[in-house]
Amino acid sequence: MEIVYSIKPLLAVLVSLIAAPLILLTGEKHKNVREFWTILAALIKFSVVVSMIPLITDGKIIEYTILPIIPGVPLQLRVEPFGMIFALLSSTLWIATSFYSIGYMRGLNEHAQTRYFFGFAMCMSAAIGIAFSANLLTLFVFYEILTISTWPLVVHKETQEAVMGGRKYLFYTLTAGTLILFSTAMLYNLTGTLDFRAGGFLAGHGSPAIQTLLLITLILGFGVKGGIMPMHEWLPTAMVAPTPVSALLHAVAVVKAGVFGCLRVILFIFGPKLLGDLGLWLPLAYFVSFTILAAGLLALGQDHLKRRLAFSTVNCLSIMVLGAALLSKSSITGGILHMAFHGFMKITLFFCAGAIYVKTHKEYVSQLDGLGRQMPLTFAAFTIGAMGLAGVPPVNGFISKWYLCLGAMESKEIVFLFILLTSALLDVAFFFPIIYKAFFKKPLDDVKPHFDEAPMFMVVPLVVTAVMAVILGVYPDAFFRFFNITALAVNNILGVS
Amino acid sequence: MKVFALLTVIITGVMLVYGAEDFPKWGDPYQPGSVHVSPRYTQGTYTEAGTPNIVTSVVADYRGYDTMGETTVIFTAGMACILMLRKKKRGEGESNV
Amino acid sequence: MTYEHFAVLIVIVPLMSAFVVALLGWFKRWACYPLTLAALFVSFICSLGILNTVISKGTIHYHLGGWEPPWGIEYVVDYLNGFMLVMLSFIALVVAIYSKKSIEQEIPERLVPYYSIFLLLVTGLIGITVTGDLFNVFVFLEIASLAAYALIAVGEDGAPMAAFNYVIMGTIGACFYYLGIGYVYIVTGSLNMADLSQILPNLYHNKAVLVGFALFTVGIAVKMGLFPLHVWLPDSYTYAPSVTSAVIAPMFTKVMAYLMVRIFFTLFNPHFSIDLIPITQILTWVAAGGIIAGSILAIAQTDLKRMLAYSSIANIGYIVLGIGLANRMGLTGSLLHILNHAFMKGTLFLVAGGIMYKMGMRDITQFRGLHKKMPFTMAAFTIAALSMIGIPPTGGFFSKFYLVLGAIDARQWAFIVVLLTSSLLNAVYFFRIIENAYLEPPVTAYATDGGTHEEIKRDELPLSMLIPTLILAAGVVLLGIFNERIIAFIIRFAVPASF
Amino acid sequence: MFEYIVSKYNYWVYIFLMMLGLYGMIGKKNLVKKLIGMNIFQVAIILFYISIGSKVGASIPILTAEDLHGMADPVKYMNPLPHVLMLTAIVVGIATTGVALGIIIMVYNRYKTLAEDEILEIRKKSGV
Repeated sequence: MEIVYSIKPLLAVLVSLIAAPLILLTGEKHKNVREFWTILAALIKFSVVVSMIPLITDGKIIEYTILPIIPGVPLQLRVEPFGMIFALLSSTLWIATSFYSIGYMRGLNEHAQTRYFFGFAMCMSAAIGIAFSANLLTLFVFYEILTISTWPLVVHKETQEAVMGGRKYLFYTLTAGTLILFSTAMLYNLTGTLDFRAGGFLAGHGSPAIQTLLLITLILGFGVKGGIMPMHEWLPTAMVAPTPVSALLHAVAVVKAGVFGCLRVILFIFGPKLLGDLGLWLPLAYFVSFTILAAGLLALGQDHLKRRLAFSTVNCLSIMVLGAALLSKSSITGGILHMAFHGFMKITLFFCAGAIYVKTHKEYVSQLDGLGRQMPLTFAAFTIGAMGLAGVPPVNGFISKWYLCLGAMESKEIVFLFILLTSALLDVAFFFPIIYKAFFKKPLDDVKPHFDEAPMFMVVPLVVTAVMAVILGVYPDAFFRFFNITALAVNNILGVS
Repeated sequence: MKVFALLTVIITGVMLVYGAEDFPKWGDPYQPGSVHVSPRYTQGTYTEAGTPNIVTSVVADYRGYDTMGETTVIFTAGMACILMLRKKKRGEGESNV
Repeated sequence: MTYEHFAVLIVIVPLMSAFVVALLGWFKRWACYPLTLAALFVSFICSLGILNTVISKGTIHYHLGGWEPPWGIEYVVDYLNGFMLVMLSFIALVVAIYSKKSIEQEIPERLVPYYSIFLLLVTGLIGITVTGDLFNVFVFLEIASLAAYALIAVGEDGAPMAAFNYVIMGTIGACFYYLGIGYVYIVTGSLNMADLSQILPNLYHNKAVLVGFALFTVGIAVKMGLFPLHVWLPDSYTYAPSVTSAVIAPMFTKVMAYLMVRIFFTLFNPHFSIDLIPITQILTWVAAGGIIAGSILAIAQTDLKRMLAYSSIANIGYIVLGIGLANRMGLTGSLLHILNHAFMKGTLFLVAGGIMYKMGMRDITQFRGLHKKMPFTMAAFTIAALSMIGIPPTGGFFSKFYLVLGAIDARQWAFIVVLLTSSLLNAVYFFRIIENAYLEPPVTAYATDGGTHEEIKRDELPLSMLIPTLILAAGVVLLGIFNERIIAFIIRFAVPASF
Repeated sequence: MFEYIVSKYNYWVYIFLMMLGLYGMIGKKNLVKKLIGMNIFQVAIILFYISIGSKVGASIPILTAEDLHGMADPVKYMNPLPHVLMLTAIVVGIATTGVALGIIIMVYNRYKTLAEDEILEIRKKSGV
């Protein structure tokens, strides 16, 4: 495989890292300049990431070594198909979220906006860093930066509830961090390298018992951010954050980073072959299947719209991990694709929830009766997102779920096919009542009968993401060639040229 | 506290006595402490340092640097007392030496 | 002029300046501060020269008075103390820059002797580090200790009592140390470390040597505040003037840790310290106890400086744990932690001093809204706190990482659990402060209607205090990012070759 | 056994003195008594060092006239090195005592007592 050395990946990481202090220094006095930095950084980052697509689809790999960080392991960035998907996802959605945040924060006249945008920029740097990390230590460095820079966003409201949510978040994620730290040290001790290799590098090092232990600690460690039960507790609590943060947390950066880490572990550290040999994939698959079903059922019981979405996220994340754990070609494809596509759908849903909140200050599902008449665009987008998650064509969720189901059959474990189908049914069960209420129930008294949408800064991004979800459903290779890149990634992992 | 002190003292004492078992005989002119480094001082004091008083030559010459440290210790103690006991200029109720 | 003279200049310059400051200060008080800075700056330059010479030409041997060892006193600088020297002189310089305003506020009438003693403390610590003679270590140890007692005693209300406890404990430590020299001397007849390391291997089963070793260990452990011999430490750090805490906390215990490494692995060889007597194993367990106890006690404190003091005890635990693990990774982590901890604890105490300077209090429950008042100071605090918790890419993460690697190498799972748990405990007590400082809306004390939220004006430290704080905070991050360089060029050679 | 004990009786005396001093430093409640304990400890160590330097039948370490230019026989003179070390140690001991006394004066000025438990009482009351 041809390796191209280029500074571009570093640039992609640094853009928002440089923007962050600029935002901080510009401060509240020059609001527009501050927002200009955010938007500018988002656009530059996006174009840098996109400019790397042709090389990747040509089957090349881009590498940049920053500096050695421990003997034998450099702080290194490497762009390869799998990481590229995550980077594309987050840099695309960052633009949408940036515009949306500006609308949201100004719409609600929030305090401490500077800190908010600062944290946001830091998060994005970390997310891109995670995507492009060439080895586990580099990934861990960015992972912990992500943990810390998300904290100010979680506690943004500064109420008692937010502070408690923040503490819980830190407790879970920092504990997870120590688990990953241990596993990293252990891996380094065993293999002397931490470099990700498609198909894994652990095979042949250490006894099966130690390998099992490592799988447990790593999956637990990354699973915390990935919302795998029973470590998902922090996620619904962290819903006290402002909605764009929830969107960022749940669709783009944080939880995806957790899942991304899990997939890295399964596919790039252990590798399908080792997991198959150890027979660990099946317990792992059952483990995450439990989350899929339990989260789906819990979502049914939530009246708070964002909490319902949060549980839906927990459900989807585990579906992605399940895809990887089933180890068959189609299921891995499905898992990776779902990681990308889920982002577009879930962010649409969160944007909708935020738009509803800004416009009407409503947070509960039971208050939404008839609101679809007042905010048709928002609810149309919501419908698209919900359809996608339930796996209804032509939204992109259908494609990833299709591959996942194929994969479940390929791996000869029909149980998982039923689990996937059940979860799709649960999706229908907890989303469609909302749509039904909004469009067909008799409007509540406080709903305005005429068209009265949220600010344009918010509506445009959510419509755009919804439309993108549909386009990607019809033509999955559109825009960023997600499908193509995923196929490349899967081929790399399974060793097919 | 008393019990604790007694315990510490007993443990330390036993340790010291245990170590003393391998000490050379008291006053042995050929004990290791007297044959390795110090003969040079005795033999060289007049020719190398120019004084018959061996202690002087070691204090002021061979290990003169220690002595400089020693004077510095005194200086430190003096400055320390000045620092600690100096009268506050506007301090009230502070009787001082 | 040859570079070797730097080895002695680095001690003599601050020493002589201490005399000059004391004399000149009598007539011209304003001259103390620039003179102190100049002396420490020269010292710092010398330390860089020394380290450079060590890297390019190898170990420096400097015979004082021209008497060759073991008859005369010898200065030996190798990689191990080379990097210690740079660290010590740098932190001393930075804290000295910071000291002006803080001292002028806290003890204005004692400015002249304070600077003189400050220089003597630095002299003592550097002297301990450069020398290759056991008894010379003791002399400089006493200079440093006496200076430290005095610097602590002039603090606030509880300080004299804290200082007295420190005198008693410190003297016990020092006495054990030079009793240890006696026990070793009586069977060897030498005081020179290099000479002794040749003689001692034949005497490893000699009981006097065993007891001497034990005395060294206990003496140094007392001096560095290793749990459970730490009783003097929290009070001393708490009540001392801010500048004193900021110079003693990062430097004194680190020098003692250095001395421990020196005695364990240079004076005695690793074979003795690890295989013949189980001292390293005992130490690891003691250190692990210290890490947990220090962290838990730190959580219980509401006084910022006292909390930092207990956190110091925990961190001394880390360093000793690494020494006790006695393998390459563990000792690397330990040495790196000496460096990192000096920087982060320095930053934290400078910030604590800054808060004292501006607010006159250090109760962490009253820190509300501090980030608005002193944004840069709190940024420095946050960086150092994250490093203490062990968040990459700050330095604290990497030293912890190497320690964990060392524990894995030694197959000591219990210590891995201790290390990881303690970083969570660190998170508890540091995030408590960060939360207070950044989040809770500031309630002004004089608001009549039950606490209206008033806009807090920015009231940052004067530049002469802010810049040193920020320099150290930046150092914390840079040490993390460039840790591999430091290890590859310096620490790798400081670890005994047999590891 | 008895002979062994007798042959090193000097060490036993020093160790006893040291332990006496150490006990005083840790166990006594009065600050000045602690200080006295400290001095006993230090002096005992000094005695111990001096006894290292002794040689049976040797004289004080000052060369006699006939030995000035020849090679003096070390057996004839006491070992000077421990003496030198103890000169330094005595000075250090005095300096430490001085500083400690200075601190005691500060403590006394503040609390008007030198008993440790009374001081603790006062501090508890004043809430420090």
